[in-house]
Amino acid sequence: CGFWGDSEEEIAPNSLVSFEAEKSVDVLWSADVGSGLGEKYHQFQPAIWGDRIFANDSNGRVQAFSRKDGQRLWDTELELPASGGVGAGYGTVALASEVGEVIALSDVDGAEQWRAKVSTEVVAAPQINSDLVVAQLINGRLVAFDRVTGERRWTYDNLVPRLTLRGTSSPVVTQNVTLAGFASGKVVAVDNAKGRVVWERKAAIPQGRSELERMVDIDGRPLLADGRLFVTSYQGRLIAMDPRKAQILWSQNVSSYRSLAAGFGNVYVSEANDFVQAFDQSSSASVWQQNALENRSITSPVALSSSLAVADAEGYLHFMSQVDGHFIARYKVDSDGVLGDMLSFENVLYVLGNSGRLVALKLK
Amino acid sequence: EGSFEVTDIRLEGLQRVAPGLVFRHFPISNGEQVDEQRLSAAVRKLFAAGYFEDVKLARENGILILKLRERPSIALIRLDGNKALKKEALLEGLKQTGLKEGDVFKRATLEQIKQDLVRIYASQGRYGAQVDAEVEQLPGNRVAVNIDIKEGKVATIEHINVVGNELFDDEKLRDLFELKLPGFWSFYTNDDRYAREKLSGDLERLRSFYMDQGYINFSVDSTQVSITPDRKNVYITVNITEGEKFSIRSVNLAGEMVVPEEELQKVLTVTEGDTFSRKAMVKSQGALSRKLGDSGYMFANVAPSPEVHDDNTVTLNYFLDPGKRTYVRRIVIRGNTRTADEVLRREMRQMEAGLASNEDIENSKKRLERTGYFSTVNVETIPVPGTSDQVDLEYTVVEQQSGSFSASVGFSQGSGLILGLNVQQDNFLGTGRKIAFGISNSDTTTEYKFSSNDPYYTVDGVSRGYNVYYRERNFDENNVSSYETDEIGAGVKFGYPIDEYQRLSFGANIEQISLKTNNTTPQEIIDFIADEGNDYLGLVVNLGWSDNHLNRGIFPTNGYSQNASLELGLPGSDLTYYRARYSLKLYEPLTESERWVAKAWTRLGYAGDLGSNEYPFFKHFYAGGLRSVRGFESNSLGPKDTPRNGATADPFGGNILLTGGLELIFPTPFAEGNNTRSSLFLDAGNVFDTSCGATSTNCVEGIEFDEIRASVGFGFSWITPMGPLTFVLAKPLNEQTGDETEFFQFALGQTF
Amino acid sequence: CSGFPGVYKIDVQQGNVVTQKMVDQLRPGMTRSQVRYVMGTPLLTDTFHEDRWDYIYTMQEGKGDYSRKNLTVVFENDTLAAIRGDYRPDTTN
Amino acid sequence: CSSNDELEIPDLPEQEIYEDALEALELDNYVLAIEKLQLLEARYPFGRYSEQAQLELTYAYFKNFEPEAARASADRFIRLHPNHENIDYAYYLKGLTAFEQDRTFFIKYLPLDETKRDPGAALDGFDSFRSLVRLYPDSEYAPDARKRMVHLKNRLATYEVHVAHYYIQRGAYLAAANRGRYVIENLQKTPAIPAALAVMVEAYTLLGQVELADDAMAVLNANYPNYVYRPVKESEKTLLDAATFDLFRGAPEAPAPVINTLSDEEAEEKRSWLNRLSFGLFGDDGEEDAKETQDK
Repeated sequence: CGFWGDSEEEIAPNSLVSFEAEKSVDVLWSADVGSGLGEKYHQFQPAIWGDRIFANDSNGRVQAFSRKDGQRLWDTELELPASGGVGAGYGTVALASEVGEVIALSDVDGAEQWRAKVSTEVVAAPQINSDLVVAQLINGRLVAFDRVTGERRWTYDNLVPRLTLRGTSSPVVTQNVTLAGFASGKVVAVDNAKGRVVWERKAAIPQGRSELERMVDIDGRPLLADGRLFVTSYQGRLIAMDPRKAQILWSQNVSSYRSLAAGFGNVYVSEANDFVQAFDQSSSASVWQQNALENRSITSPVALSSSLAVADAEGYLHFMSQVDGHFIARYKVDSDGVLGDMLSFENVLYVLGNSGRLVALKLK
Repeated sequence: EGSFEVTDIRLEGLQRVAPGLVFRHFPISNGEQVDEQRLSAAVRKLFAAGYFEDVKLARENGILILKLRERPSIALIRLDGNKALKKEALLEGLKQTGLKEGDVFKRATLEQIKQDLVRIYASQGRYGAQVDAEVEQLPGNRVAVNIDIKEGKVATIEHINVVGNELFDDEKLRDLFELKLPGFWSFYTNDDRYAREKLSGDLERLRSFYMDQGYINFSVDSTQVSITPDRKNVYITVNITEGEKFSIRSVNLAGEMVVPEEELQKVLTVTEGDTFSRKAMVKSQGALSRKLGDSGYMFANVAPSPEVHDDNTVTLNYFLDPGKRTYVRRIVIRGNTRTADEVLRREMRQMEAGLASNEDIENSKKRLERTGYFSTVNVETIPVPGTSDQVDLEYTVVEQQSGSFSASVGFSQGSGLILGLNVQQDNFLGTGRKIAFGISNSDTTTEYKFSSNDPYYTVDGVSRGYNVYYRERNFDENNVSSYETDEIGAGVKFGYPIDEYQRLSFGANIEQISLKTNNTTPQEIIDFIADEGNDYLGLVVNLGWSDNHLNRGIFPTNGYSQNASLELGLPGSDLTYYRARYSLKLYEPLTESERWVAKAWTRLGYAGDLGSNEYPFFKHFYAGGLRSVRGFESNSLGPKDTPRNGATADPFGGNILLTGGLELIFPTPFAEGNNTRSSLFLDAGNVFDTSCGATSTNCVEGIEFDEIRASVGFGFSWITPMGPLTFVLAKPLNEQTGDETEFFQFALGQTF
Repeated sequence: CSGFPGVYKIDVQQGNVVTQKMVDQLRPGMTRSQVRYVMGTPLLTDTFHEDRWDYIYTMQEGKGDYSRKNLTVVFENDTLAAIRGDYRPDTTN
Repeated sequence: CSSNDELEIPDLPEQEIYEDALEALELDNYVLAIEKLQLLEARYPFGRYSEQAQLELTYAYFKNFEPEAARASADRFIRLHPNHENIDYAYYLKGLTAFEQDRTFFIKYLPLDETKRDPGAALDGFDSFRSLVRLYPDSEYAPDARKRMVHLKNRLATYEVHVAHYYIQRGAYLAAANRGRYVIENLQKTPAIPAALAVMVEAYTLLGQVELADDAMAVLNANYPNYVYRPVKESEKTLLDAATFDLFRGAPEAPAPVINTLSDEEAEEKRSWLNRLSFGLFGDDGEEDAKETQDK
């Protein structure tokens, strides 16, 4: 064992599997989004609204690009430690900082509209609907601001355990209800008018003795698909619910801290041990499982036309067939690796890599 | 079957468990009437003891047969893959949960082993550890448990984020934390490893940081600790509200004033208008309860309750509940296996069967430390059970070598056989008496000396001491003007305290000195002998005053000590003279822990004749050397004599001594305990002569400040079983031609 | 001359401090624990005199003067029977 | 760097390990004996020899100057085998360890008067010996235990009297009386009893408690008729005494008798000629310099 700290044997990531590519990747454009994501495990995700895509780096620099050709439209330097990604919608782009501030910019020219204080750090991207900007704080609090004036409308508090998994799930803000998953393993629906609880469900029950064994964070973003609400939790379960009657339809024992994707009637999960698994949305049966990416710390899955894409810590994009999960393409997109969730919109995949490069690509 | 009488019990199937053990858990013995119900209860009890996998019962009319199948016991626990945590540590951890080699093996223990080990690793910050274990059969119904461990990486702290701080930036607040971001030293200090206790300690430090600067309403709203999925990095977020800065509107005392209020007010260090500080508030609270303790209220309770007003000011109320007057029943002294009890008890200011007083108890501890016989002294107040107003005191001491012992036998062509035995014991045989005797014989000196001092000739601390010596010295060798003396003398000395810190002393010596010269004896001495002859008998009186406020006998870190003395050659003696000396040592601690201390010292001397004869040169002051201006050879500074017959000029000393210095004492690296001392020093000084002999050539009358020599350097002193060992590395600053300097100086026997 | 002139001697205090207020609270028939509650635990309880507690107070000042006060409390079958010594309970109030 | 492929300790039968241990004990090779006995305890915790092995282990620790380990192993034996036939030996060993713990090599050969110093760990020895004597009065170790208890008790009693004498000299007479009372009430049947009574008499007299003093004197005379009571308090030394080396002071009437612990009851010793000459430094200073007779 070396003198400079004990060299425990790292749990090595699986090596890349060779396969016969069926599709190839066509990069439409790429742009530089400032000085990258830093090493503070930032899960920055770009946001799309209309034909624009917005992204930020870890020093608070927010930029807007045209979705078509990646041309930079505006660039605002906020000079503050950004801790979460950017949310966009209805003319507003919202960003949160490490020192407990939520900043709203106009999505036209990036000018600052308002700025509001919150009680602690925000690491998830604020979500926006026509009249609210909703931010989820790391201490289990939801805060809703008036989208235009920034005035605080309501807050909801959910008690979270002392030790949680790093990262917070972004809430799903519909027109009149906000659905949010918390580090306590609970899913909550809150009405957008007053912030009162509509319903609350336990997605996972903590087990074991130590604080580590009892973590049941919901860190991935809940997924609304075909009238069902899918929620995953770490060391917990994947559950499917009826969002109106708050009834749990089915559940599968799967541990994941990633967001979900859906397609071909399946719901796709990136598990904690980096397996990728597909479950039938209605019957909950496990359709297929892809284990070749074990220990490569993969990102949330994203459906792209007929394929399912995940990226990993070494910066490889892996495309799998949504039918049976076999590999159909692979492409190295960012040598610093990818951590944040990716976006797919109109058959174009947008990836913001840790080096700060935003890439738009298609499969042919 | 009803009940039957058991005539004998037979055990079958025993391999390793001792029969005695079976009978202890099987509550049936020969000659007892037993029935079905009692038998099954007994079997259940034996089974519950856990030594047997299966217990069957059979009966041959009176004889009871126990068919036993022993559970395997764990012969060996093999661990593999443990690098960071050694096998012993892990086995010890398992033992805590009752699992060790030789125990009985149960299926559940396997699962328990895995969980215990994972928890042990988690407590070391290795949250990613994975453990699996399986069982291997061994002959003789024993099993070995093989455990395979993947330790994974230690979770380091990636990010400490303080939210809500406007007045101080994150950087400043993070410095307060013991938990640190991975820094250069982190691999060594492990300060970047997350531990919940450390975090609560850090929050406490953060709270006192603000509360000590006036922010009474400061609060830590919430903290979040989160860990990355790969369990390698920990993120800590602390959310605070700073609140406003408060100042003190007024301070008042309430409750039973058993001590006059003005006296209590004097002790307070918080005053109106100060910025509020919790530390100051607590300090004054301590001062108040100590003051009450000084007048017998040892169990007094002082409760501070700050009253916050909305004009950013605070009224500080102290509620005093003195409780009952307390008395000391017994004073127990522990640890003095060599020093007699009386030697410690006589230093005590607190009496048994009397009112308890904090001040006296604390002062007694200081006086014990001041004796220098003990390396550490601790005192504990123990309430006497069954009473609410009596305590016992327990003083625990750790004895240390006080004094020195050196013996040397050698031979050098210069001075022939060298024999030296010098013993100086401050606590001779633990009687508290100081004994010193020395026998040394070389051709430059032959000396027999004996001195003793009993610090407690009377119970109040009047000391009485004697000394007697016979000395023949030839000063040729050791760089002083060369002449020879034969001296013989004896004397007595008394000292007595005039208050807690000051002592007066007076003594009388009868001295007979005769001088011999040789061809290199300098002119001054020849002239002196011409005027005064070379044989002197005299009665010399020594008057002294000492004022000692040091906090420790050896290696003090606080306080000062000064003493002045006057030596008089009384009229009627052959040589009449006076020799006055003054010395001062001042220690000022720089840190609360008193490990960094600034020291200033000075040693002054002035001497002269009393009319009828010249001041005796052999009573001159000298300077230079370990206890004077370091970096210069001992006694080498000051005027030189006028050599004869081509000899070189030697230092002649002078009747004015002017030395002093400054020191910075710092904690010795890599050494705990208080038996070492290192310091950086600046020394300065010299000796001068008010009157030079008519024929002297290199002697200048009066003090010349540009003659003052100075040096800087590093000194180290260590209390060894043989006595204090001191060495010094010194660099003279303004040496002049003819100065004899020494870069390295060493001595056994004195500390500085 | 008394020892050494001008020698600093420490004060030597022995025994319980007794105040008139305490003595006034004493009533005959009190139990031992009641007396102890009022007067405090006695420092002088002689082995051969089970039924007697002495609240003696002496102070030998370093400067020379010496003062001594004593209150003897006598019990009969464990209840306060008599008080002797330098204090008189003023039970008028 | 920790090579944890330790050599696999061969699986020796119980009998062999125990014999090796006994052999090591014979050769006074206590380190080896300890190793073997520990191995035996780990491998065969409930074996035939396990109880006896634990006793031998305690003995080996004691001989190997490991007082803590010896005490712990003796305690474990007493807890595990309450009705073992030579459990008295365990108590005895525990007492011996504590008794010897403080008498380091260096101190044994210094003319230090034990009764004036901290008894230290010897006190813990006292409790073990007492339980040995109480539980197993006819054990073969009881006589020696009793003797050591007496020695310890006498030493404690003499220590108390020394302290009382100091407090008389210091003028803290109530403290001296209470120290005397402590001996009477807690350390009965020791040779220091008369001296303790004498101290109480003197202290009560100096406290002006004439009645208490007379009663104490009555008890003293009744129980120790030929004990000559002499006050300890020396008159204050004066400047004159100091200057003339005490020669003209007239020896203070012979100080209260020396308490000899194990020797006869009331030996008396004047300040020896050598002591006076060496100004109280060498030889017997006549104060209660109890001789400590050779330990049988």
